[in-house]
Amino acid sequence: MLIFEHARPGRRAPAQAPLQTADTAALPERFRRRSATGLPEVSELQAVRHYTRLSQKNFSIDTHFYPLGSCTMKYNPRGSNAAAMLDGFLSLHPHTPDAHAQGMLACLYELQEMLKGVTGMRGVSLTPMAGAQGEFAGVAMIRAYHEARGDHARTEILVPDAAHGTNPATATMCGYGVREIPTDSEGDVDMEALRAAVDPQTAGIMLTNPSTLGVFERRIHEIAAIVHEAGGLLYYDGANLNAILGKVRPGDMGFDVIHMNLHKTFSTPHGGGGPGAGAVGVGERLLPFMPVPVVARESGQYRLLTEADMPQSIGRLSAFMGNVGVLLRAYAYMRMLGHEGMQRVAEYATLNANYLAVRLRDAGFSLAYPQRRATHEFVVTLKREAKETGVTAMDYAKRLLDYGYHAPTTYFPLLVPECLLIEPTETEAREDLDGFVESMATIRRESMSEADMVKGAPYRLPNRRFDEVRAARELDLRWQPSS
Amino acid sequence: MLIFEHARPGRRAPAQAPLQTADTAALPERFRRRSATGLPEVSELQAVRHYTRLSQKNFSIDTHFYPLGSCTMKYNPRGSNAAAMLDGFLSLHPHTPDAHAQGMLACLYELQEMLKGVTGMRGVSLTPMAGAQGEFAGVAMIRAYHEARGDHARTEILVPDAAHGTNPATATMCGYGVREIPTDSEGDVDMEALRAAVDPQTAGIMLTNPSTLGVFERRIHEIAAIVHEAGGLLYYDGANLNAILGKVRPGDMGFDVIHMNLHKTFSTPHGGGGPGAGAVGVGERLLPFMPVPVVARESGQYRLLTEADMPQSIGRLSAFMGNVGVLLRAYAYMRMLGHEGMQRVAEYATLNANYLAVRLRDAGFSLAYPQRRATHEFVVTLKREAKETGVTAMDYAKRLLDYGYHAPTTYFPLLVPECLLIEPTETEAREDLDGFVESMATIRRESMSEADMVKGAPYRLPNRRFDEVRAARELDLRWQPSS
Amino acid sequence: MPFIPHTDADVRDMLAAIGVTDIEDLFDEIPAALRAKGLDGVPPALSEMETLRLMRERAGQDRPMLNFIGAGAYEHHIPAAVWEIATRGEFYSAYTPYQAEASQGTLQLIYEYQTMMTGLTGMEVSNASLYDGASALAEAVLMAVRLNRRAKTRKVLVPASLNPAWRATTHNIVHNQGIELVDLPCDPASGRLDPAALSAYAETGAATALVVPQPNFYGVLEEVDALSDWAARHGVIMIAAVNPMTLALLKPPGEWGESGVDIVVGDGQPLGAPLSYGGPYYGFMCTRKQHVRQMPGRIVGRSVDADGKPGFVLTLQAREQHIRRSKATSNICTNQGLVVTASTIHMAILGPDGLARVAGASYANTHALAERAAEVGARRAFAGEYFHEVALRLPRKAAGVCEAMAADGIQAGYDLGRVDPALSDVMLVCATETKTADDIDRYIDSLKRALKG
Amino acid sequence: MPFIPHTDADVRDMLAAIGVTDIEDLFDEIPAALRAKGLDGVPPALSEMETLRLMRERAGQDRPMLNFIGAGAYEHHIPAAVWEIATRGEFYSAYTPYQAEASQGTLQLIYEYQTMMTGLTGMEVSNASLYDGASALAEAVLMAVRLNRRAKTRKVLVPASLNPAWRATTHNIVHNQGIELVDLPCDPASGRLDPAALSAYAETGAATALVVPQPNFYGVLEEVDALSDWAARHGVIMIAAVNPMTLALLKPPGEWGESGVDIVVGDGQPLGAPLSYGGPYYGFMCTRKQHVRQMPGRIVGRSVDADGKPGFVLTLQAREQHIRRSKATSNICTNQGLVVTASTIHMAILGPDGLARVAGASYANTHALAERAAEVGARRAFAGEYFHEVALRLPRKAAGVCEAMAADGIQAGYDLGRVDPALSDVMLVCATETKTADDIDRYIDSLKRALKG
Repeated sequence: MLIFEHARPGRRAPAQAPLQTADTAALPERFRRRSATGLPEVSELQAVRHYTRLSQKNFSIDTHFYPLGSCTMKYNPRGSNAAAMLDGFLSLHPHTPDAHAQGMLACLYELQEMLKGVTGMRGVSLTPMAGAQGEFAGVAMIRAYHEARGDHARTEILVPDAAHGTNPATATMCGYGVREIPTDSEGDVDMEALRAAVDPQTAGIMLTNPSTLGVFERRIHEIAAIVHEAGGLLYYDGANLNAILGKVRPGDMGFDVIHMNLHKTFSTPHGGGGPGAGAVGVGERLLPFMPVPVVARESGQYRLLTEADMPQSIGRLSAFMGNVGVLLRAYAYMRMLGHEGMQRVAEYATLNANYLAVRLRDAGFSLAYPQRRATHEFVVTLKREAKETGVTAMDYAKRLLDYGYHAPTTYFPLLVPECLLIEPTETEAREDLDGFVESMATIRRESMSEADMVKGAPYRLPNRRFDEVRAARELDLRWQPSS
Repeated sequence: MLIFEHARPGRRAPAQAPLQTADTAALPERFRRRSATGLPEVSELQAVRHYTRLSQKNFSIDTHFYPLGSCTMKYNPRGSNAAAMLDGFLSLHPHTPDAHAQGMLACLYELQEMLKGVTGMRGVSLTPMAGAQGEFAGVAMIRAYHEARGDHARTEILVPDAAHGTNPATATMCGYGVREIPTDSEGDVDMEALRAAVDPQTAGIMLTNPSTLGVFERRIHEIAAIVHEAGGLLYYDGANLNAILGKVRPGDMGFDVIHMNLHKTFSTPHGGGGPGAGAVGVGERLLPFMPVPVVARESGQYRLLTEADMPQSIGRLSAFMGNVGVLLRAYAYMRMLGHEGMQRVAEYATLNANYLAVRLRDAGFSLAYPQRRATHEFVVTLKREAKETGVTAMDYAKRLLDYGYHAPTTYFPLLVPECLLIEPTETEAREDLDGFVESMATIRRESMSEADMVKGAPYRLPNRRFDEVRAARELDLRWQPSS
Repeated sequence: MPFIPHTDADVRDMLAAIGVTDIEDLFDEIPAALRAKGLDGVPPALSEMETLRLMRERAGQDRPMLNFIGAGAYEHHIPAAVWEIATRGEFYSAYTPYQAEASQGTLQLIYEYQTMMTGLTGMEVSNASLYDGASALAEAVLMAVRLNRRAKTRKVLVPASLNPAWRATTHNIVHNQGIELVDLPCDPASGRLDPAALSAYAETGAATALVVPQPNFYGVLEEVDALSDWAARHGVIMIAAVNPMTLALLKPPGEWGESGVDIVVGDGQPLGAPLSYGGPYYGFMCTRKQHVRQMPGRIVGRSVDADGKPGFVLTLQAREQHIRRSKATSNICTNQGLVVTASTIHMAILGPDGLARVAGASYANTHALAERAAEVGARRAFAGEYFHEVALRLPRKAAGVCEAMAADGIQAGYDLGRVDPALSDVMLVCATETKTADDIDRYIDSLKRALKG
Repeated sequence: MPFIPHTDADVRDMLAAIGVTDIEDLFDEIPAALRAKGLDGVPPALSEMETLRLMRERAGQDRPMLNFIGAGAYEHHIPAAVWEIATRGEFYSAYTPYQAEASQGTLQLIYEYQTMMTGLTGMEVSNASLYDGASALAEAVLMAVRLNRRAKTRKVLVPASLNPAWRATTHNIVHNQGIELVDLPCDPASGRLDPAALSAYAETGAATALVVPQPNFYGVLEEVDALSDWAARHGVIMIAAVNPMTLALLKPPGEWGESGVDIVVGDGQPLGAPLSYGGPYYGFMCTRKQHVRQMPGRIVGRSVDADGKPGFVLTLQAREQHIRRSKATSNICTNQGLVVTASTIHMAILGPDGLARVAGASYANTHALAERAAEVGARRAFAGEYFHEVALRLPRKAAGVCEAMAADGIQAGYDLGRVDPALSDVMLVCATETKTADDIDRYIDSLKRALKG
């Protein structure tokens, strides 16, 4: 039932609005609303009950193992939430003069410093509001850098074919053309192809390392050299930073700019699709170009740097400071992890991924890159299973839901057929990994004897499988009283 | 799965305890624990996931209509919770000197005053921690009153047979004998029997009005006169105060003492079985005997009255002030309702109950007292249905769960066979009452064609019906590693 | 109309269905003379916004202080997850789990709670909680009277080192049933129960029960093994009143002496309940399996359903007031469900090691504070071993010191003069794991000034 | 190891299963030269207790003020239920609802959100949200360029009365694609867009789009009907940038002029997001049904499952980056899910009447304040009708007045001199429903003193 179906004309939640109706008679007629807003008229209890019950229909980290590759679905500490929800933070207006926002600015400044420490970059700006905006900021800085040097010939960004879709989309948004670089059979960048692609038009390359194939790009230094020599810059997509936290720093690998998904590596909540935070880090060359505001510390006082302080900045990317509440959660998380904890993240994420990969392999599944170490995630290909039984990666994904596991990422990376990208994260216990393997093996057995049953999954959820093609064809995007 | 089954030796939630182990070597051997505590060794995520999932197995007001007679399961405003959970309240130590607890004491003092206003009593003490403790306080005050007057002959408390079990149990705890007074055919106290029972041994009478039969005792003034003339006092069990809030005040009916279930009438949460709060109100005669602490206001300052201030007090009933967090929630609720809102509680609770009673009657069910107005609740008897189909009140209750309704109270009051005591409360919408009637009618139909199916209910919950007799016979009251 | 969903149309239709014209008609059985004239003292409604603003002002009205008071309520860290989960609607707004099939969340949690409490105390069974520690002790005394049919009189021995509020509460609840609390003196040197005081009750049947607090109100550790053995030897029901947090390190009552105690009670507050000016906390009670049918309060048991699937139900309800009425073990119905919910989550998150660290840090901090305090002239009042509270004897009235230190934003301790004039120069101080070395420095600095002043 | 559940035994067994002896072996593909030497700048771990204490100190470090600043972020009451439900684990810790069957909670909620936003704006379709209002405007501009193939140049007209931070953000995001923002002057008397400025772009194809804020940055109401009709007449895509709270009383963009606007964007913050120093908020975007395939961001649709049972899915994903890569409508993947969750609950609880009362009270409070301010010498800077923000011209620099009033614990307003030196004596003031008559008195008293000073 939709919230609108609980509504009745004249029903209200009177405790939640001013008790008196104000006099607005002076508002001229031509500005006035005449039509209904269509908001539902329900009681407070009805709203509470409706949304409480709705929430129960979700899988979430707090209720299920969620091995969604490339998404780093690890435990979101409740302490981080409590810290960010303190009244003094929530009630702070974004235009509060710096002098009256020192407590907040101290947290943000220290967050910048910690992110510099873990990435090996020279400067950090916290303002991008999501990974994709961080990417945008990164490529926009690359462009600003070339333009500041009068180097207007560079029109192209190189992107490996295994990359997240955001990478080419970002390059386009920054006005660049995109050239794809193929991947070799071991999952690394094809060096010959790279060499052939690099030329004076190359503005830069966008790389994830470890790549979306779940392997570490071993020749990263060589790649850096090739691109740098051609005058291009290296962009690091931090989506997979969890895999190397404390082990390798993008700055040390030769990257010029990096974005970090704080909602992945630093465990701020995914919230059903956001808000994220996509802080960017830069090396020496790009320092002047960082998006504002940036927090500075000057003689013990904190202040926000703006365009006036950083005339070469690519400017602001939001009305204020970005997703501050998310930044506070990341700050709290990093303080709780601390120096040692931060190093253990990659260790245990990698241990879990390699263990799970080996166990699945032993259960008869094919790893996409069996000769490689898994990083924090790995790719299983069900090509053989699909051929033999007709049960596809999507069918496995749906049937896993019946067994109480959120599905891994399906059909990504694009270049591996019938694949599942699996990322267990460091916060899951071994026995939960074992349970997942068992369910995968069960589905495999089911596929042999009753493939149709598996293809009809899920069965134990509020809904059976949806027809997404039909959804896109017969668009129903809002409730209407007649519908 | 039990939390203990997620445990592994050495697993921890390290962020939640001191990071360093302290030196306790000086603690002598003979005081030291040698055995394990048996607490589970789980990660923070495991605990969060386990208890989040457990919570989803509960029915609650926030998820279901909960027409549990005599329990007043109305909406618990989230604003009351937010108010009571403010840091400044939560961190206040109970031994804080009065001068440093003025904000808290102001709330409690005003709560006392408001409760005096709605009950018509002269004094209020907030300290009893539940309805039953409020009852205890009330009867103990009656006893203290008689004893203070040197009247030691009174050994008996009168209790109608329809009363809550706490009433006779309380009388016993206060050292009194109990004499039951029968109910007449219209649900009122049998006046002849009352007159016959009253004598010089009568310490007092405990009454609920409206009674647990869901009807208002019309001759309450007469009853008061009879008991008072005999030198006894009148105790008002406030369990059903929701029915008359703003309409009749116990003080005006002639009661000498009253307890209020703040978790019913003033909508503090039931919390899966508590904490409640059972504030007591008293008339002139019992003022000196109230349990301490009581909040007083003296020249603009608040302070706690203790035994030193009230030498005739029955004393304290808990280590501190009682369930303060519950009191704060009741205070917030009363402020949000205000003068007008408080009057509407009984009106709409009564409207809902009478509407639901009439609709059920029209659907063919028998009301226990069809000739009477329902108050905030009413009794349906399924005696006829049980005889015809073998489907009992308990079967209806269990089958209702399948339809998403919490069961009404079953087999209480004891004197009505196969009964359901139904209390919809004022916060439920009409269509939810209609839905309940529909489900009752459906079960009735099911009973005729497939009685065994109904007797096997529920089917749609985490568990089928339990064998409670066996549970009491083969006691399993804690998990043990071997079990 | 706050929290009332009725529209005008609803009301009209509902009244028509009932067959009356006005809601007032529904009250026509109430004699007119009784009808309320109005509700004095209830102010006009506030919106939630106004209410929260008012409550924020009230909550912020008094200066927050660095708290070193214990004396029955203890400041501990509570993981943020604890109350976030406990206040989920499904726990917060559920009733007592009488309908087991619709209440497995609460029931399983209580079963886990019972398991944890028996583990901590070393006992065999636990109930689902009582109101608070003080009233739990009263219930334990009533239970002891039921258990000890051999006793000739209803005398219960309570040491002077018992929390005086607990003693008073117990007396207030039990005295109407002819039960007498007999005070046993405390050895003024050690701060412990004077064993000599027991000899008067050595005759079998002379006393019904003995209550032993551990640690006692002065923070001192009683010689529980000897006391327990004495009680067992003389047919006296042994009741332990303990702080459950300390049981992570201290010997559990189930292991005191040769055979353990009969009943353990205590206040669960240190295990996840905020100070909250005294409540809600919860009382716990554990006992031997053989005594379970005399134990008051709700109990959850594991059972199976019609399909043989395991699950949980309220059990042994035949002891309770709603079944046995005037013959029930107690008039209690409610337990402190929500606080127990929080506490169970708290214990699960802390685990054995976490709780041991909390206990250890509290022990170490209080000892560090006591040693530093001695250097500035506030020496221990009692020689007995202490755990995480310590009584400090001051060169001036404790009341004055507390007041002086309050001006520095410090709640210095509990003035024992409030309960015993002979101890008006003694202050009971507690430094839990929440206190840092800096906090203790601040305390000592302030104390030094206060002692000079 | 915070948040890592592995026991020593787990690690041992897992390493054995993998066939290595040490976790470090798992990193053997990383060239040794690259291995991090350490993590400078990351301090040692704190416990949650220490972290929360630190954060409480930080949150309490700056004096809380009575806030009269708006300028793009507005203080409103948020019902307590809103964030209590939004932070339930099932919403808080869920991912984007790609697996529809396991995400019906979030999906249905977004569908309800889309319905509410189309209702408020009077438009046909809504996406599932964008980052914030400013970046949503940038996306609207990009979308307008995709929609308006007739335009000869990529010129987008933006009035000087647009929030300057939104203008800057939009420029920063779109300029690399050769899109030019053309500034239209504001009539200094009325504070509204000067209609004369449009005439230069009347030729078809001269401008791609026109952005109209309502209310504008100065709180003034634009003549939206005329502007909308002008755009429709000249083949210019009309983009409305609105405060959604005000739409409870103001004419929705879908009804501006003859045919409504093409795209509506705004910041959802006033509908349930706390100020939180600027975020997270969310941007919303609504458009005509015919434009839906050019709209960026996630969209939820209603569909049926294999049993014909209705439910909800992400739809039209072919527009998005994970499918179309470099040809996507935007690089955006995330929406502001959690804030949208809160906002949807917020709107449901307030309902049409509640939101109208909030808007009405905000309107009335700001008007009351402006009238009182005029009496003490701070008169309106612009003659145009205003809603719940007002620009006051002061007899001295706004910066100084703000500073003086801050000493009284009042954030007096936004100093417009920060964005336009010509307005350095103008302060933008906002009094929402959160302000009482007493608050306004306090404001006026302080203002009076500040103006004398």
